[in-house]
Amino acid sequence: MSSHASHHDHTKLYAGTLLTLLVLTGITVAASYFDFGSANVVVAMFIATVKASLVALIFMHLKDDKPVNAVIFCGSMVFLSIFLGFCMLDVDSREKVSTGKLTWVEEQDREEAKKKVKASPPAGHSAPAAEHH
Amino acid sequence: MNEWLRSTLPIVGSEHARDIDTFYFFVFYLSLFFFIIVGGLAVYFPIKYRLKPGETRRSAHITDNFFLEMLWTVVPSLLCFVLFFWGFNTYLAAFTVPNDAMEIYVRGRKWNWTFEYPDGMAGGGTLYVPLNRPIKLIMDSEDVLHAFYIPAMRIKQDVIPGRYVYMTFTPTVKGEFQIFCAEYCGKDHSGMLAMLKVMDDAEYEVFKREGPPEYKTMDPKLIGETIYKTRGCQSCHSLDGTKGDGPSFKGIWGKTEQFADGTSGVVDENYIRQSVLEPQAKVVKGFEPVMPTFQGSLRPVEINGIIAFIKGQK
Amino acid sequence: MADVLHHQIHAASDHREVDYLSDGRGIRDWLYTVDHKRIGVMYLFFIILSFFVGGMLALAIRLELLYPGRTIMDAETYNRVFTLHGAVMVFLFIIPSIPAALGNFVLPLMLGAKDVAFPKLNLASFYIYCLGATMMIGAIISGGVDTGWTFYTPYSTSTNGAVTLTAMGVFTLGFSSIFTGINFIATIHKLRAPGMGWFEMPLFVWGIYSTSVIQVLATPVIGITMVLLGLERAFGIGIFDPRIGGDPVLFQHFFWFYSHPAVYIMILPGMAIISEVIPTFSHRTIFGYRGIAFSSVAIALVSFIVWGHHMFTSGQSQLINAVFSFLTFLVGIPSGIKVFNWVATMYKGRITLKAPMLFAISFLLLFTIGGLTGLFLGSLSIDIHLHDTYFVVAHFHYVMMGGTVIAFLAGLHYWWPKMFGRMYNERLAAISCALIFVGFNTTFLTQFVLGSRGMPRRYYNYLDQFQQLHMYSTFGSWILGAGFFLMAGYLLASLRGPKNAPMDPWGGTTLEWQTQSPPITHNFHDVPVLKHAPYDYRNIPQGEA
Amino acid sequence: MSVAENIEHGHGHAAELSPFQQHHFATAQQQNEASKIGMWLFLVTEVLLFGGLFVGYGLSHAKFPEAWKSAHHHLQRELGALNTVVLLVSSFTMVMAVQAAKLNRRKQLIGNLWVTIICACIFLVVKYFEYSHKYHEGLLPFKAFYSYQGPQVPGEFHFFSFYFMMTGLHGFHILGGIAVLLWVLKRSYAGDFTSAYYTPVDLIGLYWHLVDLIWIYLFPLLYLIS
Repeated sequence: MSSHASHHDHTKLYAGTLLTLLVLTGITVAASYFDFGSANVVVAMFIATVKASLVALIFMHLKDDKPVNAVIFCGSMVFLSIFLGFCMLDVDSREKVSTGKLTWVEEQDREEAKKKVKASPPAGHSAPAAEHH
Repeated sequence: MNEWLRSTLPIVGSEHARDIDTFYFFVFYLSLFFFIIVGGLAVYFPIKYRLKPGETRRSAHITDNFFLEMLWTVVPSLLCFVLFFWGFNTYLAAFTVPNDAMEIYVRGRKWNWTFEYPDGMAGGGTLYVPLNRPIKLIMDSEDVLHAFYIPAMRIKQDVIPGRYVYMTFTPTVKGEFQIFCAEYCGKDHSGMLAMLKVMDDAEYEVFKREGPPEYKTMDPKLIGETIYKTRGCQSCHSLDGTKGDGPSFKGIWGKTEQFADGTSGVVDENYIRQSVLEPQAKVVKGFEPVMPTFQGSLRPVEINGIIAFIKGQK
Repeated sequence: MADVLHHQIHAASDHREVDYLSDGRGIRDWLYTVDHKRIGVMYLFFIILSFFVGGMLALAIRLELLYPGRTIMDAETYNRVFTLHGAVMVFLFIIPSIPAALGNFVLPLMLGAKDVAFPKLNLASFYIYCLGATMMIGAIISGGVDTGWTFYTPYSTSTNGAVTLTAMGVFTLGFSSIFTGINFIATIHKLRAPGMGWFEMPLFVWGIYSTSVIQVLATPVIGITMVLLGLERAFGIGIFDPRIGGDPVLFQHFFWFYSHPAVYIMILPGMAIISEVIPTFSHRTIFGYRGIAFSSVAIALVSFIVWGHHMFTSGQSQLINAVFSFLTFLVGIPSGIKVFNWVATMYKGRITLKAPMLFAISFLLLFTIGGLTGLFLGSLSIDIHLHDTYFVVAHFHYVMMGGTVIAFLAGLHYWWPKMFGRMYNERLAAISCALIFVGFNTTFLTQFVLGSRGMPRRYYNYLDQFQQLHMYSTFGSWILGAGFFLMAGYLLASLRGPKNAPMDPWGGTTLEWQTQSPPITHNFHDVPVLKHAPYDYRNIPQGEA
Repeated sequence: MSVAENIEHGHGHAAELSPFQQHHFATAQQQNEASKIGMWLFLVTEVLLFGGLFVGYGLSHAKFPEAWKSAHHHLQRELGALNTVVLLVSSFTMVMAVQAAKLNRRKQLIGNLWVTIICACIFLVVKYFEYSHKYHEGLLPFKAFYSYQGPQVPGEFHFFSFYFMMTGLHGFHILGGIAVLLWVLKRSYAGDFTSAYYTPVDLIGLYWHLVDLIWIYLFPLLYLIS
């Protein structure tokens, strides 16, 4: 009743959507047998997002519903990406240490530090990464 | 005002600390300026526009003022840019390691700090560094999070188990400075202290050779005990007779031990010295040859201390 | 003041109707109620109780720190006490204080609604709050927690004590917070009085709306974080624990993704109250309505991208430190706009210094200090020095207590006549406000100096050089305590008196003042129709002082 | 009691009056819209609740890419695909149920709800077989339970921690969904839902599609990514 258009019979639309979703499921399974290298995740997530959008727009009526609900739902996606994005950015850029103004140097420093520590003797000072629980 | 403000900050131990203080003063005066405006008006208006007896309550109808609102949106925004860049630049300085930095390995555990120097020597309780030499601290933790904090250098870094983190400073003032643990780590968090001692080159050479100056006045037994506790001996050698990865020190002095190679010998000064420097030479029967050598990482005075310490374990 | 109000009081009390307080006095009438006003009052009771518990713990902390070494308790007890002080104050008091107690009571009234959108859900969220509080009390009884309210791993995964139970308590309380948020957003969207557009809403509503957005978006993350923490403790997931391949810094990301926005769950409603109190007592229209409304929303949104400033020294990457430092300054700008607009609202007003206004002015002063000291902490390099010292402790107490608690008190005094139909003793209220102001500053100004001199927080013992300042701080806490006890006294005393409050004791313009004090069960006889925007004093009869 | 009051206030549309309208809403439409906003907000909290696990998954994946590669071969992707199909079909019948309620087709409503519930049960049965297979191999979540002895890359138990936490939380949502669907079914038999009032069907529909939507992401993340 939120929009009177939705009081019509939409069975065909829904059935078509289901069919599309099933086809996309087939495609994503098929695609997983091919190796796109680092793009594997991207391909899988792209297909999943297309499917998710179909579900949200048609099954969840966002297409015809009041825009506020779409805003709310998109909001959750935006904030989830912020959460994921910042955490990933931190972990990705953490391994690089700065030795000069805004120049980022790869691994080396850290590896050297490790070697040095391994070489220095006392018992019980084994590098913690090697400790097993 | 400046004098008082300086007294609210710790002693200055490096150029970096002085830079931070300058920045700190800037932010302080900036804040003071805004506080006087806001706070002053927040007190002045209620007095000035107090409803006086006999007055009607009709007030001015002012809904907004574009210019004013823009003013206090844009000016603070610009100031924020300044603060950000100033803060970022001075921050990089604390983590930009000069090429010739001396690397010291710092390890935190509940509830003390140990330091290992480039020449392999190590110690706990006090970090000794030469004056005017850039220092890079490479740090990790044995158990939980700690934070290595030297107020005089205005630097601090959490130390994390399973990962190395670092920070750097160049001491420009001789003296002793406090070191704190700043990340909560349990019962004796507030007792996890250490000192930073900045020495001139001559003093530092002596330190390298003969160990910390206080060794001169310390009972050798106590030196031995410190080594025992801070250099990992205690993880294999107990003091109460329990068998660890190595023989217990309890009552070991003067005992005749059977060795893995079939020979035997008395535990005396020479044997202990040899065990520390060439641990694989004479392994007591029933133990694995797992002890690492301390060749080059213990000073003679420290080995003597260990001997005195073991002598005392009756 | 008594003279002014006298004839109004009589006029009002002559035809007083059955109000929500007297409509069914049995215990069941309260426990099964779906009336937002009763739920608000029940919340208020438990929240003040939590504040009392948290406050006593604070006094114990300050007393212990009077001298270095052992004063009244040992180190392990001290660690449990400051953990509980933090956890109780944050999760049981501040987060629900203004939205759940005052907001529940006032919000539907302000909108001209009969109730919130989902009254049963509202009651459910109250009981979930009680359940969560019970779990936390259970944790105290079964040994307490010594992790600090932040539960940092790996300490929290390795220490003894009731960490899991506390985490489950926080998880449960999160649901209460979420349901309140959902309820308020739906209410604001759908139950505004006829004629009330978005920009005719009182600013309190804007503040609560922004708060609710944060509650809905952020709280689920603390929920899953607490579940992961519990699982890590019990079975070892290896996501936070470095011994099995985890990353302790990741926990801090999870924790602060909620807990930084949560800081704004705490302060936004406080700002919302101040936006009501200042125009009412200045008897003047608010300056820059849209600026204040939009800055509330801006603060809510920006609050989600600054959490990393709690982690500048944590070992997160330097790149992300820079990003978070930059974004942090952005959040200061809307807060600044609000403060300037409030001050401008008093300009050329006709100001009466009643208790709520006194608290509002205290708020302006204290919150400004809290905000400005935030500049120190947002600046990367200074924060490296000040992080985890008493400077931080002082800063967030200025914001949380000088800001939120003082605003809560302003709101409590502002709506007390509406909630209970009684006026309190103005003179004692002024004295109490002064005691709290002086006591608060004595306690926490000293802590700024302690912190900038390098005194780390969560220290049971400290160097002798810090003793003098710690002593002043402890003295301050006693003054502060005295102020609160005095307040408890006159507020409770007012409840014993007759219902003498008029419909609109302060000359407020928002809808809650257009119904009886205390309101009738269904709030309004007729659906109120908004005739003019809030804070418009041109159309209101201008009485003489 | 509220019916008369609403007419008095002049906001009610006579055609849409329902005995389930609450007194504090002026119209049934207002009530339905408010409930929908509430439901969407609840879905937001669900997204962020799962979001925590997705972030944990992402970071662990970045940390142990090799383990992820080898561990997901222990999962049977045919079963995962089957479950995806089952859930998609249930989503279709769910949306058909909502439409049936809107159009006053009670029989169609009840039939579609039944199919949805049956699909949900099939999903859980398949999940049971998958779980018991892992159980027998010792591929269990968490350091404390993981006891797989075969050749493996370090970090594989992380994968299974996330596999079980994510599918487990999702499974709980399916269980909860079944319970609510049964309640809605009972009310459908009682004839509570008409074109004037079908909010509960609408809301459980939204919830059910979200559960489906999350699975749409879980399936490739857990079963397919290599």
